[in-house]
Amino acid sequence: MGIEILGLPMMYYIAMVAKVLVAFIFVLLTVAYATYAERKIIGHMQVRLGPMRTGWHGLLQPIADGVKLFFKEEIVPSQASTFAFLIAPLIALIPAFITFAVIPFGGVIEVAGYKIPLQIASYIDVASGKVYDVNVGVLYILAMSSLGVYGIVLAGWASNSKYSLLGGLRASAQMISYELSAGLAIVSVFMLSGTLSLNEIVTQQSAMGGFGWYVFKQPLAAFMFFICSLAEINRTPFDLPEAETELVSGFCTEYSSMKYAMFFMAEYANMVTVCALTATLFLGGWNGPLTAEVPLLGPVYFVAKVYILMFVCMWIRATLPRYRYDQLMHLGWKVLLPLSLLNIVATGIIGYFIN
Amino acid sequence: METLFFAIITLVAIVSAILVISCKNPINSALSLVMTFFCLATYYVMLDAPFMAAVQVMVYAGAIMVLIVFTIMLLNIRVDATKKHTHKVVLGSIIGFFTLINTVFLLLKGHVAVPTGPYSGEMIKQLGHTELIGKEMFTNFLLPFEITSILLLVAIVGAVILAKKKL
Amino acid sequence: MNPITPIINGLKITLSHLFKKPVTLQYPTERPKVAQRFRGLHALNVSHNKAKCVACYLCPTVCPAKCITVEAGEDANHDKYAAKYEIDMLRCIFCGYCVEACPVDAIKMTGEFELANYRRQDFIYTKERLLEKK
Amino acid sequence: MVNLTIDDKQVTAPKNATIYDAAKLNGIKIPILCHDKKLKPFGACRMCLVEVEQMKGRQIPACTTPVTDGMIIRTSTPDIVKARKMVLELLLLNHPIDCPVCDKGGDCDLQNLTYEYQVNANRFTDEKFHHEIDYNNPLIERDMNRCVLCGKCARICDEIVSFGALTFISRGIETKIGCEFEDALNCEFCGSCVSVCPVGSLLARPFKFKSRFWALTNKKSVCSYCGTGCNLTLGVKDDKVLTTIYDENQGFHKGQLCCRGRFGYQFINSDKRLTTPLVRKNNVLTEASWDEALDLVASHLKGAGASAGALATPRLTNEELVLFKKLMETAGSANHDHSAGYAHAALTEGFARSFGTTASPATILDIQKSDLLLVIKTDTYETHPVVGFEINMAVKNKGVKLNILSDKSGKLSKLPDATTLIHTPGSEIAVLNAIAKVILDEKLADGSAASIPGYAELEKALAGFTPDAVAGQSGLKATDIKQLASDYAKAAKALILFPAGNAYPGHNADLASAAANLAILTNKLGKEGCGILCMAEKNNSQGAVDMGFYATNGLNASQIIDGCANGSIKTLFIAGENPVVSYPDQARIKGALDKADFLVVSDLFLTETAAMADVVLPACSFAEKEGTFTSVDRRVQHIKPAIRKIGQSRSDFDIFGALIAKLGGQAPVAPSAVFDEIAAATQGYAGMSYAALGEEGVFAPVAVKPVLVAPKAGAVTPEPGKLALVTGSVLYHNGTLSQFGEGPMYVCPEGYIELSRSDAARLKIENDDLLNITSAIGSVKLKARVSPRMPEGVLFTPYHFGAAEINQVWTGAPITWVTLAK
Amino acid sequence: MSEAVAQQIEEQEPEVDLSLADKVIDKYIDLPGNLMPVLQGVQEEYGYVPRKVADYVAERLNVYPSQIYGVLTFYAQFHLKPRGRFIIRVCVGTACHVSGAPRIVETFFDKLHIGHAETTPDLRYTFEKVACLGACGMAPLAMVNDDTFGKMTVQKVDEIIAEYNQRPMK
Amino acid sequence: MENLNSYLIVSAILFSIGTIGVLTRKNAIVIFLSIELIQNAVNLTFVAFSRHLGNLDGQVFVFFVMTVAAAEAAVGLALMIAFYNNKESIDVDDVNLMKW
Repeated sequence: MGIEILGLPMMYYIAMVAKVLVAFIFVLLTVAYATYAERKIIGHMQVRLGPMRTGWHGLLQPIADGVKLFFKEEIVPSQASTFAFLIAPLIALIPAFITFAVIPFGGVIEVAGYKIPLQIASYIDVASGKVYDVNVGVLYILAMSSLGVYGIVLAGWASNSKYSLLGGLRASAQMISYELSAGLAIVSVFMLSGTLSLNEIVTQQSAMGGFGWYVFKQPLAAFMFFICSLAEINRTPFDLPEAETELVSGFCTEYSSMKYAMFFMAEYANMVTVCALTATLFLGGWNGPLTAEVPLLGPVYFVAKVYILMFVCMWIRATLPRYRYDQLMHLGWKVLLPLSLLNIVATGIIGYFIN
Repeated sequence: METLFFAIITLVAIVSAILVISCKNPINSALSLVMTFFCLATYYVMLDAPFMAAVQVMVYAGAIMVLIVFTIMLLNIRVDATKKHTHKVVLGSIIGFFTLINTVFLLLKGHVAVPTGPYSGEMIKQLGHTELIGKEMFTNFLLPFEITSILLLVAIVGAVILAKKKL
Repeated sequence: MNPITPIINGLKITLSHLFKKPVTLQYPTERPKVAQRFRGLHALNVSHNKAKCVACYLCPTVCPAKCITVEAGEDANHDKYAAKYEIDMLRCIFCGYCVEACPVDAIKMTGEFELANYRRQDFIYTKERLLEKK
Repeated sequence: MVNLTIDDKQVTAPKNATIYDAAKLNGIKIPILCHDKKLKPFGACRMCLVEVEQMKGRQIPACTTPVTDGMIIRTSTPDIVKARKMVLELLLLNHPIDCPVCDKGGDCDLQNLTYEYQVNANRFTDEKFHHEIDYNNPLIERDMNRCVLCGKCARICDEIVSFGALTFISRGIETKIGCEFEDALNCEFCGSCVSVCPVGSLLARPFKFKSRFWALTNKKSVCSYCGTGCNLTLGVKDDKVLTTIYDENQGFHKGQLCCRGRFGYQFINSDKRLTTPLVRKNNVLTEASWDEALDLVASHLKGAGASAGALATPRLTNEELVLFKKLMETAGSANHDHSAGYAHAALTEGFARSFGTTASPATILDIQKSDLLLVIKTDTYETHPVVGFEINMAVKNKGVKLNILSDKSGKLSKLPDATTLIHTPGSEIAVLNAIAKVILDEKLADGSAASIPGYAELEKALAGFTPDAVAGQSGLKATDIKQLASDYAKAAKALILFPAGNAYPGHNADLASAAANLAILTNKLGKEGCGILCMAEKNNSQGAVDMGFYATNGLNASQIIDGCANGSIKTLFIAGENPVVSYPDQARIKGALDKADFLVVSDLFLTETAAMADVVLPACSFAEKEGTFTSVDRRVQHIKPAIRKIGQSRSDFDIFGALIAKLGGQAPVAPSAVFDEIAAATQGYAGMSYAALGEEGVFAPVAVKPVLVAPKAGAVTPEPGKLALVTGSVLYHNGTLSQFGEGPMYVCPEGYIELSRSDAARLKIENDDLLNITSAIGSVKLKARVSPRMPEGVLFTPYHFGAAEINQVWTGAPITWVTLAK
Repeated sequence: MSEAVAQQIEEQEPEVDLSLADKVIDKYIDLPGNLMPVLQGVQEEYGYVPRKVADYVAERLNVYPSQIYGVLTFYAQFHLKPRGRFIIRVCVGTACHVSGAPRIVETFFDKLHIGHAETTPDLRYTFEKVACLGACGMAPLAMVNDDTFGKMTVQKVDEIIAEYNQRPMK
Repeated sequence: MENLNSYLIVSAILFSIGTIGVLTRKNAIVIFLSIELIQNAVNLTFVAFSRHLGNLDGQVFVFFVMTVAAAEAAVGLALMIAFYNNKESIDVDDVNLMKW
């Protein structure tokens, strides 16, 4: 098996690096063009055109935006806590990316005789042909996404501006509230799957010719998880932390140039992650027809599902107005939380009778 | 390889722990503590307890510390650089150091039992950590588990009563 | 009340809009066709090579933004004419009351809507600038 | 009182009221175009039609029908409204609908009624008028195309102004209002016709196209020209006084004004107003800051003692005059005076001697209540035109007898049944003495005067003034004098009026005493319609006297000028006066001012005097300041600022206050505080305050202690071959201020010399010939004006004009003997 | 009135002799309500009321000149312009109109070169159209001073003018 | 898997640092943080022993500790907010109302 390093073949490292790169570039590009797509889609939904000038139908708009943000002056408010102010965008950005480590985006492909599972944090036991991954994958994702709030809270506090602070406070309260419901919503999935390993969950959904999706078994959980995820990543209609009509720009009021770009990227990367997670948990991940015959179809299905979900996000943004803060809390604590608990109970009872 | 990794984590953990108690700004203290929690989570992974690691990050870093940071921001506490109590620092340090020596001595000199339980690292990997913990919790420790839920309820009620200005 | 149906209806509407033809104009290249009754920049009507305005002061009186300044003068025939007629476009709210109030049909509003300028004083349209271009 | 019912409302009205009056009194509005409070009912417009039940529901005009007891009147039945609409339609038949260009738009009775009755269309058609518009004069524009023939202009010109410039001509369908032989309007331009015109036929040209009526803010004020104390409503827009507005309810004169009051307001916003202090540097007046100028003035005033002098114009407010006095006291000087030192002599010396008080024991309101008026000098009309209107109305409406004693005839002489006695110039006192003599000799009075002190001395002093002797000297007939004496003595109520001012050096203490003697002898004092009214020239002349702003312990104006000339007065502070033009003997004044070490002038304009000053301080006009004015009959009136101060100018009050502070004194905060001091210290002002003055002002009562004083009648010795030049005031002007009012300057732009037809024929002089007038002290060139009113051998010239300074030949004597050459 | 004629009359305003007016005024000066007789007397003396005389009357009688003008324009009997020696009046009433008065009027205009209410430059004729003269039986009717000419024809116009051209001016 | 002792020593060090923090700082929040640090040190010991002994009891106990920590955070922070509302400070020296 060629050269081995620390008991693992060279190919393992090459594949690992390649997977990281592919995933990272995929997320980055998706983020970039999600901004463009969002503007276009919302534009057309409002019977407008959206960006049209930069490149053909504005295709170069994300690049122009990036270049613009890159060359903008770095501004640090004189009264801000400099260190926290500088570190906050990074804290927001990093969890958004590292969650991707455990999401399987395809089956096992064979490159140069070496079997590679298309999931970053995983390896394949050649002997048993079993793919091992982080067996608490979902918990890992929940843990990481709960860290994203630090970036926003810190940004809000460090800016030393009342709008920012209010944005930060709202963000933390909102994320804690909805994380709970999101977590409880997917408990029902675990109850069905009996595992926390994402790879395992995806595999379990491959039944029925690739259509044994949990969304059919747990539609309420899927629905609630998606809503809670939107709230957790501050997407409309839950974008209170940056409600421009009340808080100027919320926690990123004082941010500009690259630091602002990082928040921007974090927001869209989070969206990608959430959509990927929803796809994995409820829409069968990379499963689909003919994946067994053509393994490369897996990533294609996966990407397609993620993009459809992202479209739904944008669609919702184009449709719904922002919630009021009390409505948000009401929804989180008095509707979603009881519903998710009820869902668990129901799943348990039904599961008990079926088994 | 693993020793090196352990050393690095230990260094980070200790440095950030020291930062927790030495930073003037409570926010920085809190952030350092989050760092320490990460290191501990890493230890848990190394101790074949990935579920504990995930819960450590979720509960401690993701919930409790967010709450604390929230409170710090809400109270808008100024950096307390006004009064210095050197004698207190010295006294505290001496006590702390003495505790350290004492504990280390006791730990190292104490009798350590040989492994008695059924769970080895391989077995945990095989069965899944989460499952094992869950089984343990909902069988042998069911009563304490239920009691903790009452504790949490009491805590919630208490917090609400305390935080409300007028009842 | 069912909270879901309105949301779904909303989603339906936005989705249907997605496939409509956008109404946006690519402005500097595509010029909008200004409606007949559009209220843009004012113009003073001319008749017999003379502004029709008789400086009756009704437009400054009716103007809610107080942006019209008129000073009447007496010409060689002892007739009243507007020696000074200024509209401050920075204050104008384009309500069109001046046109409505004018008893001699001396002022109208054109379709001219590109009123940006670089200096404040350029927004003050004097009589010469307001006279109907022929 | 009569009880009647109007529109189902029980009302009462005075017995001689018309239905219109009764309705108005009780707050019921009847539309009308041809009615004015001051004019007699006319019934021209037919808008005021009402139904009277007793008259079988016929429609009768409310303005001419007197009320009777139990009348039941309806003012707005559908029939009446229909009739009024018809009237309006007929009026609008010929009326050009040119409201957008008509200046009356917004204030037009016809427009308002058309709007009120919603006459949107006309059932009739007819051609509009094509009368030529009269643009010939600069003040009043006559556009007879707009006329509704209400006749108010013609009536006011006849009934009140007594000029009769306008009348109905070409009766019938072609009737219009016009002047004789369709001439251009050429009258005294009081603008009364403009003020009452209900449509835009008569318009004030100075205000033409300036603003719309609704854009003006009305500010009540008091006229700052003559001493009549007319109330004024200023039309203000954008801090500019654009016009005066007629208000028929304002003041004793019911809004009636003269030419200068109505058209002379332009000086307030004149371009020529001073806006910054000027200080003489290198012999050139250069702009300076207030601090610099005031420091300079203060440094000269500090410790100046008796070497400082002050001259003030009686146009300043009472508060300013008191403060000026205080300033001079702080500087250590008692040298303060106004108006050449003699213009107020009739009050301060004559009345002080005869009545023991320095005020006239009669008011303007007495004119209408009297039976006989004895007007000394017809200039009464010209100096105080609104008093002239009162006389006109008294004579025409009340049948008051009018006797005039003057050296020339004037407009008052033309009044019906006016008796005019023309005496030779300078013999007024002799004639008055002769009248007194007749009264004494013929025992025309009840003899109660015998107990009054000075009776015996007077009897003795009058010995030489037999009517026959005086007749020869004054050019009158003895019988006329006797007739006048008996008329005056026998009238139940009689009032004597005479003007005083800078231009009337002959109207001195002795004239006042001589006139006072008549009133005292016949006991015509202290009763309604009786007394003597000395009408001082400027708007606050009486106030200046009341405030004691004349020489008491120190030097008077003449002596101050002399003091400048001989070097004893080093610092001279002139506030508003223009001695170079208005004081007699210009050469002397100029020489004296040149010699003064330091001359400070505070004035509105760079007058001839200000041009000689070392420091010129820009002061404020009456429209910019607060204070009180006292009119000739001691009516104290309050003025408030109508506009903001022009440029950097400050009120004299502020200037004096700042100087007092710089000299280390205690400067008062506000005029109201000073007025409280005045009220406490001045006889007759007790109990007054700004609040108590209200809009119409308050009369300060005059307490009289009569004493008979023998007046000296200065003998006038005619110089052979020379003509007698008398000076005076012309109708359109007042002092030198009106030179800056455009209205008066349009009508009377320059000085002139008026001479009789016979003199003109003899010297072959025609109108507008440039004449060289030479007196003992100098000569001046003036245009000739041949007039029927002048007696032979007498010349008249007004003194107001800086461009033709009559004081180059005028010495200050009552009569200046001059020669004329072409 | 044509421009030329108007100007001629303007120039013709002669130097009036005020002593004639004085005579009239002196006669009535002490009477109340004397304005009408004075004006009538003046008209008698001068044939019309010249402006200078009107002004002089105003001064003497102490009334406003405008008032005098009002009176003068009110009564048709007063004339403000010089009048011709012979006043030709042609009736244009209904009866005369239908009998051809308009043609008669035209003919007079042509022959005399003047219009309605105008006077020839030599002050011989003044022409006036009048309403009914009260002799409709003789329509169309013309009058010259006090002489009446009934059943007028165009030829008769020539005859009348020829006849009155012969008459002396005084 | 390092040997048990290294974990115990790390745990001891963290525990001591926590103790020093509790003793020396006056800011109630920082004291609270130090207590959390002490708890975590103990947790680490639990997990290490649990692993060493092949028994999951220790880990379950860590679970309970976390629960207690959460409850403690809720009540403790509420106390601090209540105190801050009264005194505008969270300095423990200012908590002296009952001090005689």
